[in-house]
Amino acid sequence: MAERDVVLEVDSLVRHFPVKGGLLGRGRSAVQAVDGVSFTLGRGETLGIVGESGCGKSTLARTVVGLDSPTSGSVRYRGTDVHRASGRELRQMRRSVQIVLQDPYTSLNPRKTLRDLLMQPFEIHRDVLPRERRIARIKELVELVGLDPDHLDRYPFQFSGGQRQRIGIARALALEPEVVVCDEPVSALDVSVQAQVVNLLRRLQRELGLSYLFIAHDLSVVRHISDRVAVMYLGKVVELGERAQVYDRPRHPYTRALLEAVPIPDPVGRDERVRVLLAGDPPSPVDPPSGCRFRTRCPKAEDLCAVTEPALAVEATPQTEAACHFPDHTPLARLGA
Amino acid sequence: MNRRKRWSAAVAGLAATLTLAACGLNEGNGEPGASSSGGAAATTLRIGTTTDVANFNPLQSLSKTDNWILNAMYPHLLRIDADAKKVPELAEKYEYEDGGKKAVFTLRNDFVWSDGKPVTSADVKYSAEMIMKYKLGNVAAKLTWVDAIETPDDTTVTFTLKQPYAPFAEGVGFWMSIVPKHVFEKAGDVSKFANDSDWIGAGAYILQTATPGQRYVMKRNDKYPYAPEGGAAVETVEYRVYPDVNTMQLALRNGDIDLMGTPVPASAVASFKDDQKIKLQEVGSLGFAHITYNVNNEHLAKQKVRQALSMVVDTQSIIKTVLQGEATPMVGPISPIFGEYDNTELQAYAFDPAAARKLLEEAGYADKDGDGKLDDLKLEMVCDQSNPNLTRVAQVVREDAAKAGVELTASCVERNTFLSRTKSGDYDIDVSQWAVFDNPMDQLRSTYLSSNPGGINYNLVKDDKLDQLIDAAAGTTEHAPFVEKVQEIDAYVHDQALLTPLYVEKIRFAYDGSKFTGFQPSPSDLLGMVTGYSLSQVKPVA
Amino acid sequence: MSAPVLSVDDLSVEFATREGTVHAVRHVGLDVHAGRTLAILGESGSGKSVTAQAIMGLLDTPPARVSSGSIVFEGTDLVGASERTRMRINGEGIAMVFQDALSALNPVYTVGDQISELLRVRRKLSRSAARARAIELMERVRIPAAARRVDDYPHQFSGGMRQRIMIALAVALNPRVLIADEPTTALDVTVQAQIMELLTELRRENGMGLVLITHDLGVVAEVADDVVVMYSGRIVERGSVEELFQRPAHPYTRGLLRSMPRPDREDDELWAIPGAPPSPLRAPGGCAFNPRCDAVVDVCRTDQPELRLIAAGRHSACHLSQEVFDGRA
Amino acid sequence: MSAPIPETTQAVAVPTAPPSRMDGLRRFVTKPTGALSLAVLLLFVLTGLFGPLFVDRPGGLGTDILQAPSASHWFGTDDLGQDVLAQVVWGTRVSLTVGAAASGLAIVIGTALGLFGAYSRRADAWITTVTDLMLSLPLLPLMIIVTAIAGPSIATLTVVIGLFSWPEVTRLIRSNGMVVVAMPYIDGARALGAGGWRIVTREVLPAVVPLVVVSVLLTAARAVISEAGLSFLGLGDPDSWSWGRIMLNAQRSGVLSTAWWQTLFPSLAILLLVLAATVAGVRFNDTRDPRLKDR
Amino acid sequence: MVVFTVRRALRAVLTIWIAVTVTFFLLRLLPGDPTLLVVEGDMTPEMQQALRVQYGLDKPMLTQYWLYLTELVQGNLGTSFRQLQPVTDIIVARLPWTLMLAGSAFVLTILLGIPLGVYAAAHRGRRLDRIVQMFGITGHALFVPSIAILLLVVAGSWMGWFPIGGAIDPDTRGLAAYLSLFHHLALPLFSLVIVQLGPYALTLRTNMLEVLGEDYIKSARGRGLSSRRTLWKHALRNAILPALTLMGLQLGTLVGGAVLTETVFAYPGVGRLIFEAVGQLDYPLLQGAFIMLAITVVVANLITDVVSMLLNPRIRT
Repeated sequence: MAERDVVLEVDSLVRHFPVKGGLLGRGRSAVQAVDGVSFTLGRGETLGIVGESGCGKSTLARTVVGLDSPTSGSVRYRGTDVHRASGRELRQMRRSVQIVLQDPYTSLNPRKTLRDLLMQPFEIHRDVLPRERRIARIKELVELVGLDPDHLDRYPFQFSGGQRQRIGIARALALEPEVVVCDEPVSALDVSVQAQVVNLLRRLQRELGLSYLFIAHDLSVVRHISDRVAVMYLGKVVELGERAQVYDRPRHPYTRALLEAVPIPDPVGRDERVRVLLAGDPPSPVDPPSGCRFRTRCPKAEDLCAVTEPALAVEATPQTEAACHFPDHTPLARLGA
Repeated sequence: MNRRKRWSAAVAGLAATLTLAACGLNEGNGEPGASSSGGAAATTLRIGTTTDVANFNPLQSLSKTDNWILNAMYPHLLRIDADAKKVPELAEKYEYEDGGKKAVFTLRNDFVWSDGKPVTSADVKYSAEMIMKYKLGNVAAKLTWVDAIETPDDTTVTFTLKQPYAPFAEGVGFWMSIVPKHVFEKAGDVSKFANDSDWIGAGAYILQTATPGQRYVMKRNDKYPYAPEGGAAVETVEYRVYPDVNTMQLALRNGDIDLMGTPVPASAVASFKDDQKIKLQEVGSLGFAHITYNVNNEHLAKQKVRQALSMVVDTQSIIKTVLQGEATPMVGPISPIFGEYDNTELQAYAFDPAAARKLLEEAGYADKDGDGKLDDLKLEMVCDQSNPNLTRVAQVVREDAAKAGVELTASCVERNTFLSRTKSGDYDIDVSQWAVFDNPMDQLRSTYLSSNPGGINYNLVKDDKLDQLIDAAAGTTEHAPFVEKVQEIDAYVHDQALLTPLYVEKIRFAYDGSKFTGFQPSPSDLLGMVTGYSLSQVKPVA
Repeated sequence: MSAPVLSVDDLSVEFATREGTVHAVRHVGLDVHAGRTLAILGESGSGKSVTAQAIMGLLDTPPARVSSGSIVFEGTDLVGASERTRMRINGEGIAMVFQDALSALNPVYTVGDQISELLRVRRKLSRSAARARAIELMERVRIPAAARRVDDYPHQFSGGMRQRIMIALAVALNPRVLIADEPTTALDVTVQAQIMELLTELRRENGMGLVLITHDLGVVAEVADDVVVMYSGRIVERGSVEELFQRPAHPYTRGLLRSMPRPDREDDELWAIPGAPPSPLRAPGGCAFNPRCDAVVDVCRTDQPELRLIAAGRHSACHLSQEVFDGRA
Repeated sequence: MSAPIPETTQAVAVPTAPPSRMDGLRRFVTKPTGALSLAVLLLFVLTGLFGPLFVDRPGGLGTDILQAPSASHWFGTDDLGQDVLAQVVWGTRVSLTVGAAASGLAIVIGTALGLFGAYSRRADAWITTVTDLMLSLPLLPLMIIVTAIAGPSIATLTVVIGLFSWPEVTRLIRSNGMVVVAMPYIDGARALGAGGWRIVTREVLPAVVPLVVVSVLLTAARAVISEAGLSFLGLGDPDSWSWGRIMLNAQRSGVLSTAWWQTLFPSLAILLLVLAATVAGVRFNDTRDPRLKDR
Repeated sequence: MVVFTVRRALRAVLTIWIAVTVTFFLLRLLPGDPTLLVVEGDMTPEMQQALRVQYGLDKPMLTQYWLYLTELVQGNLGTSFRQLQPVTDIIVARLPWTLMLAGSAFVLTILLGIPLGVYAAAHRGRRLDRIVQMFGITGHALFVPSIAILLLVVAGSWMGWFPIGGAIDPDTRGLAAYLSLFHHLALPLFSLVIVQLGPYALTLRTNMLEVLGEDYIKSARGRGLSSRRTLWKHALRNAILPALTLMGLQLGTLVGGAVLTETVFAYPGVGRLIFEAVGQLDYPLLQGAFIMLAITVVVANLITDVVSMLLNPRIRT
């Protein structure tokens, strides 16, 4: 691969939420939602981020687009620190990094028509497009995402879930961003509709050269859309690499367990499938285990894991990096596949 | 703690709280009526009153309830009978000596303080001297000319006067409460003596317990000389506080009380007429309702302003409506009750707001900002909330005054507050009712004499000419010239418009006639049915 | 195959709403056999949960109403059965595991209270015996330190543990049929696998009939023996799991299978079913799937296809079911 | 004695259906109680506006004293011979004025604070604390004290009632504003770069406007009750007729038990007006709350 | 749990402090400085000054405030302008009556409201439910004095069922005293309960309906627990919490209602005291009465909170 054109750089990002408690309501402890995450995103590339609930992937998404501010670390869009930017830089950044939210049923103001919703970006950024050209642009956008331009005066509730997610995508694209963060964009949709939206996102990426940060808990969808995949566990990235590597030769025991847990929609040979089931639920991010955070559920954990935290060496190279003292190197066995 | 325990703990806590709140029920109320139930004699008479006792010191008390309770407890030299005649109480008789310069009271020897000590001339002397010393109450005005008080023996008191004054003995005899010297003496400065517990009295009833806001319980004094053979039938007199006249009326109908201490408001008289068991007792009036102007107010100092205000008071309509016609109009400060003293030639200020406004404009008031009100002429009118008739009058006068461009505010306040405000001169206009004037001379002296010590000169008037007229009249012993002089003062005060008389009310008291009979009412709303003498004569209906 | 424990026939449920009557479930029939897992596969609004609630008698009536059909459990028709009968069969005959265990457990009672209440009321156990049995049940569903955690409240457990407690409650009275309504949808994938395994294990151990309601083809493929596919309130296809996945006989089933991204494969473009599932209020005429169908013919827009037998143990409600089944359409 | 906003309005779901105003209004009016309450409200407003043009201002001394209701005096007369109907009609104006003005004041303060609290976490801590404090205090005694000192007048009553009525509004607007602020579409607007002012005024406020309408009605209803209470305690404007004052007059003149018409008719007026406003508020709230459709 | 209680208690203290501070400054900053009223009319400037010194009115306002606070902490609320007695004594003599009236109203409302609300929710749409709904909405429109006068005139006067005025027949002892107490309490109590009950029952009904739609109710029924059991055990316990919180918040209103009720029934509580103090323009007494009522309400609120907490494991743990 030629020199990567890095558009987004996340460096040692930390986001802790103070926990209410104590006599005066002052927090002594904190939810360590995101705890030292680093990665880069190249132009036209999709980085998939997977993990279970509470692993911090949504906080990461919100922090990247500026909906949340980091406790430490930085997010840089083409060299500009997203959270330190102000004035012109900030506006530019806002335009260039957009988000598609999870739930299309609640992420659109029910009181606004499709026209209002799509007009909103231009009202906030008045300098992007002169007033008289906005309607034409809105119609373009509507067609781009496969909606009917005659429906501009409809309210969100008059659209189906899939259509609403298309509206959300159109809105994110209105300001011609370079990076789109997709925060679980299909998980609220019906199974039969998910594929439409995934296909749309892929088409738009091809046509517009977008970079995606694609966040999901559904490993199948992530595999389908991503170039590279990061696996998060309790606020940390435990494995990061090219998707084929991650999916077929997972190194981290967590990645492995995660992949083995996913049911395969094919009954043939199901009784012969081997899977190592993890015990219990992920621990609370308020008080994560010492050393390696996964050690409490890890089948391979040893004393070392409780003491030393394994580091993840992140390099922009197409290989897998796993934060584990005892990484695996065998391919994932998938009988019946 | 498990769930069940928590529940039961919560319930138990709640129950405990409620029990605690209800604990000590009726404790500290003194001896209950039941404990002294001496058979049929254990009769309780319950009287409704609107206000609490503000002051238990009879030498300086003001409110009605104070008077009712304290007058029954502390004897007076004379009392007033149903025909407004002074008759003996503590004093057997009195006579003037030395051309009227000496008033000699002979006391009965059978009045005894409730601690067993006899009531003697020393108590009378002490009471009078304390009033003079500390200028207490309106009695102080009646004692102004006293030079010396002597007590030749235990049953004789001699007041030596600087000048002869005909109404002296009646005034002092009727008004002055006699307090036990041996009790009050210990307090030192009697003007500061609260006298709010362990009462020692010699009247018909002695106060036992006081629960402010609720009730005052008095017990029969078995040694009261005027009680009928075998003692008063009513053993316990209980005043219950009903701050609202409606609840008091309902309580009477309901049988919660047996007598309303305050007169029935004119508007409610009709409603009692249908009630079989409720009896209405009409008594004569020794007082009258009036509007008084505080001349210390820069506006009210002007005669024209006062006259103009008199012209916005529609007394005829007020009598017709508010009093339902049950009252007599009057002109000038002398009530028609006093017959010949009333100057019948006086013409009332006619009700005419337009003319009143003209008069005010003559006095220099103008409506420059065109809001219909004369500029700067704002006055506060105080009245007693517990008198339903007068609160309504105040409202009517307020509206009529507005027609003449005068902005009046009506502050109808709780009775004790009203009394303390008028007493301290903290008002502009005062709408009130005199309860008792036993003679015109005392009235004029009490109300208009500028030198009046501790008196009831609510106008706060200091008018040399008026002083001279009053003094001259007081010194006049011959009847005809005396009447003439009183009439002259009547006319002068009327012309000065120091007060606007409203009416002489027909007073009616309501009581449960199915239970009690034998009241010995006295004229006036202050004395009415509840003098110690009257209560001691009450009998239960068999 | 033995006689079914639970047999639903021609069940229709409608809801009265302000906008009109909604036919949430129409003419649904299914059999549950002891020791087997029946999966009801469908998307939101397909009527699968309403069917489950109708079986349990948990629908709010009104607005809901069972307008036709029967639900026969061991010879007793539960439609129109008395509250007594219902309460006798619920829990002991048929039990249910809900999707969101947090909201399905009473927040103000400890989990021990909730389990032992059931045992005391239904099994007349003493307080201490019920508690001991509650701990046993919690251990059975593999809750660590059950004896200690029996006095904890639902909110003190993690999602997976709560679902285990929900299952413990459901199996406390050894029901003959266990209905699991999307039991793992709210859970993470690693926990999901544990719960599915637990359910399967319990089914095997107790010989229960398990009814698994889900929208997840993967889960169906992993655990079901028989599958019914529901779309817009109707059963569109029925068959054993292997056959149904191998040879779908309804274009909807086929589309679903094709559009699933798989974790073990990489595809460039997914197959997509166009459009969206119809609202239960405005189902299209004819076959409800016709606007989205890739094999649609004229008759689909006018006539409602019946659920027909197309091969041994295979039913499909499509005018072209045979063609689809044979791969010709 | 302020009535609480019925609980039904507190758990308002953000409607997923569109806020088609005409639709809501139509549904509102087609409900019999909704239409009836509106009609009653309208009747009172008309009486307040035009009644005094037809009925003389009660005042002075009449000749018919304490007359029971009759053809010449529909509501009877009081102890001054004044027509109680005239007093009630003139009192309508004051009750409506104070109710509307005080509720307006409370709404403005309450909505502003509520929205501010809903949006700004930092401000919220203070706003909730103060609101809860205010709510938990016995406000009637406080209003009594303040009115007594400030000197009773319509302006005093309005300001006092208004200033002590906003916490209910704040609580309502805040709790619902919080729901709206937590909605992902607010994040959507923020991600587009919308500022706080824009979000509050363009996204949150429109969402709570129906609630503000409900709140206006309910707050006004409570204000009318408060005004009547203060007037009944003798703290009303002595220059204006008010329903509470009519009852106070009946009490002061000692005719409570006999002249029942003097307390009955103002009581009925209070009951009807407040009931109409409350019902209108509750019904209006119901029509826009989709969850209540089937109840 | 302890932390919760302590935090609530601190908050209660804060509430009281704010109430005290607000009234203190409100009374002194409003036009018509009430402290001037203590100085009687015709006094020389020297005497006025002496009085001002005596009452501490010559000091800067913040000093006065500090003095007031320190005295307050020691239970001293100053001296009544009119009655010349310590305000605390006057109020303490009246407070138990108000506590009993408002407290019984609170308890009775809950005791009656629970079955009404539960029953209405369980039988949604039936007659009793409709009555509860109507009553619930009408409750907001009831003017306490109207109800009180109605009860006073009809039940007290026309029918003569209840005594009028006062709180107890002073001559009764033991059981008779309790009976007399409740006999006197009945009418004021009912006029408060009538106003409060409907809205409370309606609130509970609404909460019950919400709870009855919850999965855990369905789940309980799915386990074969009877409807009665699910209703009274599983649903009620959850529905009562928000209703209790609301009742706590309504305590201030309840006390406001007590002021009006006591006025009409001549009940010797703090409410009537306030009415009298308004007539007397007795500001220290008014201020003291308000502060005492505020303290009462805040403490009652605290108790309600703690009870809620005991009933709600989610707060407790």
